[in-house]
Amino acid sequence: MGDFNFSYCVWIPLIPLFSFLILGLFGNKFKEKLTGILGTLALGIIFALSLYTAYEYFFVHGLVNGTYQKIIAINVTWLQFTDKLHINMGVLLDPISVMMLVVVTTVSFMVHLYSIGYMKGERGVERYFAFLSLFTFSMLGLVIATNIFQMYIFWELVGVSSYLLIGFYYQKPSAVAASKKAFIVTRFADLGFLIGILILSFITGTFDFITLTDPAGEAIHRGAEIGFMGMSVMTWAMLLIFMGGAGKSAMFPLHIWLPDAMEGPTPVSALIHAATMVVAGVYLVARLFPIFHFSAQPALNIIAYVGGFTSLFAAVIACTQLDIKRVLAFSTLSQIGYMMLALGVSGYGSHDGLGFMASNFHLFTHAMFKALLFLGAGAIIHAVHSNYMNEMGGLRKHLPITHATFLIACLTIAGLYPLSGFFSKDEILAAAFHKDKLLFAVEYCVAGLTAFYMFRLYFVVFWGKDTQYHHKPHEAPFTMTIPLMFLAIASVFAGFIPFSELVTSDSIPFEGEIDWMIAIPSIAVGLLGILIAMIMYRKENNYPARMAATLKYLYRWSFNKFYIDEIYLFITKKIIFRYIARPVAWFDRHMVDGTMNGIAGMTNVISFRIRGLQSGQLQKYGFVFITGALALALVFIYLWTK
Amino acid sequence: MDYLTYFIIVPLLTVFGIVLCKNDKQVKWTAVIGMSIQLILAAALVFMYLAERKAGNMAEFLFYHDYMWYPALNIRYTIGVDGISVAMVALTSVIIFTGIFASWEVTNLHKEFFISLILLATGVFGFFICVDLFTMFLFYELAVIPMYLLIGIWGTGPKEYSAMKLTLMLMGGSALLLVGLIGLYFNSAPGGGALTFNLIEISKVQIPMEAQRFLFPMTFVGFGILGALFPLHTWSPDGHSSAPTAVSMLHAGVLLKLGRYGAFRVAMFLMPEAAHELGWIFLILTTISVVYGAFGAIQQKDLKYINAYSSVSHCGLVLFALLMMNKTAMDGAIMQMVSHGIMTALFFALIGMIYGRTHTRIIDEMGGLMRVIPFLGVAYVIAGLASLGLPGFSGFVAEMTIFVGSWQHVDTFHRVATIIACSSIVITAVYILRVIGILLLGPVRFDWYNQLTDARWYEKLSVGFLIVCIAGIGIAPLWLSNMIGDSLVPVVEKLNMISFIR
Amino acid sequence: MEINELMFVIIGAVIILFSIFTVTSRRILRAAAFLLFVLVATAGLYFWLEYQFLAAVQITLYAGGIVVLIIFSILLTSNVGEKIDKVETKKVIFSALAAIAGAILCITTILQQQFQATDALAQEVNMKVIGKSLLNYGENGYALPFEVISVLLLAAMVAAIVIAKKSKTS
Amino acid sequence: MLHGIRLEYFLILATLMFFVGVYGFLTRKNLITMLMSIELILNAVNINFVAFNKFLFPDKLEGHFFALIVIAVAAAEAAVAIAIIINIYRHFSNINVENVDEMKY
Repeated sequence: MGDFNFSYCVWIPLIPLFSFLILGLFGNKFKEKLTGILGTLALGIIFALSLYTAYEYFFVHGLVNGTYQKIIAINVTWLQFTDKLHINMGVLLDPISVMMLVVVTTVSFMVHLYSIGYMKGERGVERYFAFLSLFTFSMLGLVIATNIFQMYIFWELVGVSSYLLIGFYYQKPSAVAASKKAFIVTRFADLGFLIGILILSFITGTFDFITLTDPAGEAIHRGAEIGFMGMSVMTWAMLLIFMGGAGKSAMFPLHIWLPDAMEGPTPVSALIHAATMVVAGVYLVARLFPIFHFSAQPALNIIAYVGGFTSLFAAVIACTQLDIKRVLAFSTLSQIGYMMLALGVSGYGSHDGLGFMASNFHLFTHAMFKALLFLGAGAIIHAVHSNYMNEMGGLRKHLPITHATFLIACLTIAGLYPLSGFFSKDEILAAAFHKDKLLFAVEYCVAGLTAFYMFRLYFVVFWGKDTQYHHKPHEAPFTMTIPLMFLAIASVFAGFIPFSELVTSDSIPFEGEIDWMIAIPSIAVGLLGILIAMIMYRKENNYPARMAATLKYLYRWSFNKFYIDEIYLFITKKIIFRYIARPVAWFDRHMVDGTMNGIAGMTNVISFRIRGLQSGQLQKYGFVFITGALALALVFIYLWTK
Repeated sequence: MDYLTYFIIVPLLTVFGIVLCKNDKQVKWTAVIGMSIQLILAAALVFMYLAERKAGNMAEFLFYHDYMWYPALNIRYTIGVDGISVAMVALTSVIIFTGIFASWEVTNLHKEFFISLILLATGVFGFFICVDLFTMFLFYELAVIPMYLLIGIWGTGPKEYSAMKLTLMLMGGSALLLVGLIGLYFNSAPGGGALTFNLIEISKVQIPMEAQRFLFPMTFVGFGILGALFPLHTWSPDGHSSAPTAVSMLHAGVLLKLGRYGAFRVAMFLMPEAAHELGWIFLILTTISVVYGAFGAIQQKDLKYINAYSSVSHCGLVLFALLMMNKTAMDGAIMQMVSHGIMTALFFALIGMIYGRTHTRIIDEMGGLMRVIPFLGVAYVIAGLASLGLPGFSGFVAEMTIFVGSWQHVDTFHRVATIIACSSIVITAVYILRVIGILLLGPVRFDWYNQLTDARWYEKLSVGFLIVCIAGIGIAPLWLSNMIGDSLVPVVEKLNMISFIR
Repeated sequence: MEINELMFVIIGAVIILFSIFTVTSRRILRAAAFLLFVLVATAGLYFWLEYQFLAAVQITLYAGGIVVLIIFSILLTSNVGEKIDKVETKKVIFSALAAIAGAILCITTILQQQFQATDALAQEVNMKVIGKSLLNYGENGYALPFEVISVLLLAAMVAAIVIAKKSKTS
Repeated sequence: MLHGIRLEYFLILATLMFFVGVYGFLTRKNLITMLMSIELILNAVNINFVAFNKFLFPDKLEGHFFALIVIAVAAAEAAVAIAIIINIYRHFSNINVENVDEMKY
């Protein structure tokens, strides 16, 4: 490690925090424009700082003896639990955290910039920017966490910022419901996370990431021999932790909150629900990857299958949705499934760790192109004031820049050479191929489906029928188009970043290459998807209707998202609310409190009964007195003599 | 005059000052001045305490003074504080200070109201600084009795019923408690010698096991009733919902803690063997109350009921952690007391302010308040988030310390209990968000809401101060944790010494 | 049997008999007369015990004062010729049982007790001794009870007047 | 042994008188006859005092004076009782004890 001092990195999360405090406390006194500029300025600064850090880390100081060092730039004790267990607050720099720093600040900066135009004239812009800053702060804190508890803390904070931002239009009941749902579902997952942390910390005696993930250290191997219900305790702990990650990353079956979360403003969806927060689960698994690999292999397999299933499941649903943001949401699910799968199939060490690298690579490229897609969708919604693609069509003439960038994003996600999506997806497929052929096959299908639904969206919105709009759609202002263009450029060229030389499972760079035997069929599948979409949706025709009629049940189930929401509703509303909470409330009021009132009532009744003795009749009193006195005399003189 | 006695003298002088006042304004300002002095005293106490500890004074109780006041029974006015009582005193002074502002709009009998309120606070302060069990009990009663008047006279709804219920149940607790304390007194000198009520001296003797089996449940349940121990908590929802704002604040914020503090300081500290032997029964009860309170809160319609049940849940966690009997969990328990005290006071203050505007506390009859009273709305959201354990607020710190501490027990029983208790964080989120969703968010429900005014300066002061306290602890918890933790060392040593012997 | 013993037996018999008559007679004025006999017989007992002063007080205060008071009040409140209603049998039985049981208990106790008579010389009880004792506050002095009882009597007098007085409103 | 009459005889006499009085107190409805029963009881007690004094402590006068004071108290009591009875009579037009139950519960 060089003698370079990275401690300035502490300002990367702190600047957005100050921005949050200033905007949150005094924002309503500022002019609307000023709030946006302030927020964006703060983000600009940390964007630059992050890039600088990345440069210093990856190219100047990070690589020592062929290994990227884990650098703890700053670390202070925040709370002491026991002698060994304490929460620290600090900054940990290693390849994945630096990469995430770049991702988060880039997307966040773009979204801030974009929001100045998008949110113009809305009520509560200062609140919006304050929340965005809060989110950025929390996400950065999560990324640079030095220990698992710090991560949990910021994990919760990103959850709450997501809640606040989804519920930004708080007068809209659907937004309120969606925000609530998002928070509670992720909270439920976090319960697993928390218990996982408890188990893990108890076994290993530390929260610290570096100690935990050191493959040569002893912490990682503890607990592997203690079994519990067929799996080692460590596996259970890691599974529970993954449950937290699955909640945040919306893996099946905890994915239900993400489509609803699209009720938030579109830039928020781009930032939180596409590029950054939802990949926190992936980041978590990547962060703890050595433990998963060395002591919890079954958990890793489960992750792979959950990821694979989610990617397929979400891709199927995405093919039928009409709300463009929901299509993108399911697409996000599908892509995160990819990343999870990649981690699940990955091994440890240079080439074996291909999946690990591919996952992070895909995380990076996905952040760029998915943010681009969402921001593009935002520009479309901004122009036509609707979320539904059946109310759109022929927009390519009205929104040229949006059209161009959107097309680039679609091509990228479809995985066409030489766009960035191709490279990362190819690595994932290669990793899956070596590990599990079934998953590999699934991913091929998903690749085709992805291309299909993305181009379905593209053709319906930008081509298709020529819709008559109430007022002519106009291109977005430059604050919105600049981020679009920037991200489009990033999407195109991000693939050429030599990721295998930067982010690897054991921090030792290796030479990555493209396996054309896998890549060419995948491109072909992608092209096939695009072709089908083009046939079906380029011009208005009856193919889609016929398709839907042919695949009647599949279509209906897919359109209704396989009724998962309904199942959840049934469980929460019917079972928990009706059969637990209400009986508890009743029990408390009537049984427990009834007992108390009953005791009081009984006292009352008894006193009512025995008051008859107080008849007021002097002679009765006299009689009782005399007999009582006699009885006492008898007792104390004759019976009770010691 | 020793420093701690000021905590009793200042409120009494304030009461005296209020008696002399001529109009409402004077009454309020006298109360404000008195309680501000109290707050400053408490802050100074914290600093003095920390300085003293830093200087290496390792006595169990600092600022210790001892005066005889009833020689025949060796009852003494013995005062002293350790880290735990300092935290409690600070908590009380914060809440009574903000409580004064929260009751700015009391409509009738100002003088009597503030006199009762401050008398109540006097009792609480006295309780926390006392080391002599009898004097402690005296102050305990002083804290309970004005409650009856405060709820019965200035309350809302079925106030006579609630006040009577509350007082009777607490008196029932007192009866058990008195038996327990006297039992301790008569067992305080097993080897002969002078009987004593002094906590420190009793803690040094070994109370016979047969006596402990009898006295531990007495004292624990006696204090537990005041601490809303399931299933003896039902006075709390009724009492809270009828009580005026400041009383709810003090009650949930401090009086519940008083019960927990007593259960800890008297029952567990003095009778560790019985705590080990009988702890599991109470652990089951508290585990139930944690989850049960949370589920109970989901279905309630009245804001105060929701909060009362939430208190049952959160306070259940305090006893739960205390019964875990290790340093980390107990540390968390005390922090949870402080945290929940401030948080729930904030809640009740806000509920009082909202009630003052909408004249209802039934959530179904309100909606969209965020738009019309943003300050209170935001404050309510913050209180809610703090309550569901968001990092950055005090609740998180306390809960996590409790969970980590509880997890240090290896056996299945404690593990299962901990997991059940953990699950309350999800249920808490459900009811908190439900309330926020119905109450604050959504479209403005009635047109006349638009005429509502947002918080006035005194309301802002009260609410803002509490929020600053919550966030302060939540962001920088280490000093509090250490202050409490140091004082827990002798307790934990005593508890664990027993477990080694057995 | 000596004359003295005979006297005691006669007086005792009178007391018991007339006591019973007092509590059972259904004519109230007659009951009062029987009470008078009992009280006078008691005075006789005091004479027999050579407490002449006490006997005199008994006759003047009890027989002369209280009984007259009682008779006056009977005349004021009752129809003299009329008989009192018969008492319910249940009440009679229970009361009699209680009384008899009590009497048996007490008498058994008395008989079991060994009383130790002293040989101390009997003090002469004449007016001089009584007067000195009543006003003496030293040993064998009863000045305090005397004062107390006088205050009590005063209070009772005032109370009797206040209670029996017709209130203005009625 | 006063002329062969023992203390016990006095005590038994007083006991019988006492319980006759008690019987009267419990059975009589008329307040005045109840008052008379009470006089019997007091008298029985007086006899006890005097007898104890005479037989056990002939050199002292405690019992004697106590009896004296009891007589005075009885007089005072009778005066007040009769005042009350007259008041009751004004109120109910009779002096039946069963009417006087205002003090119940």
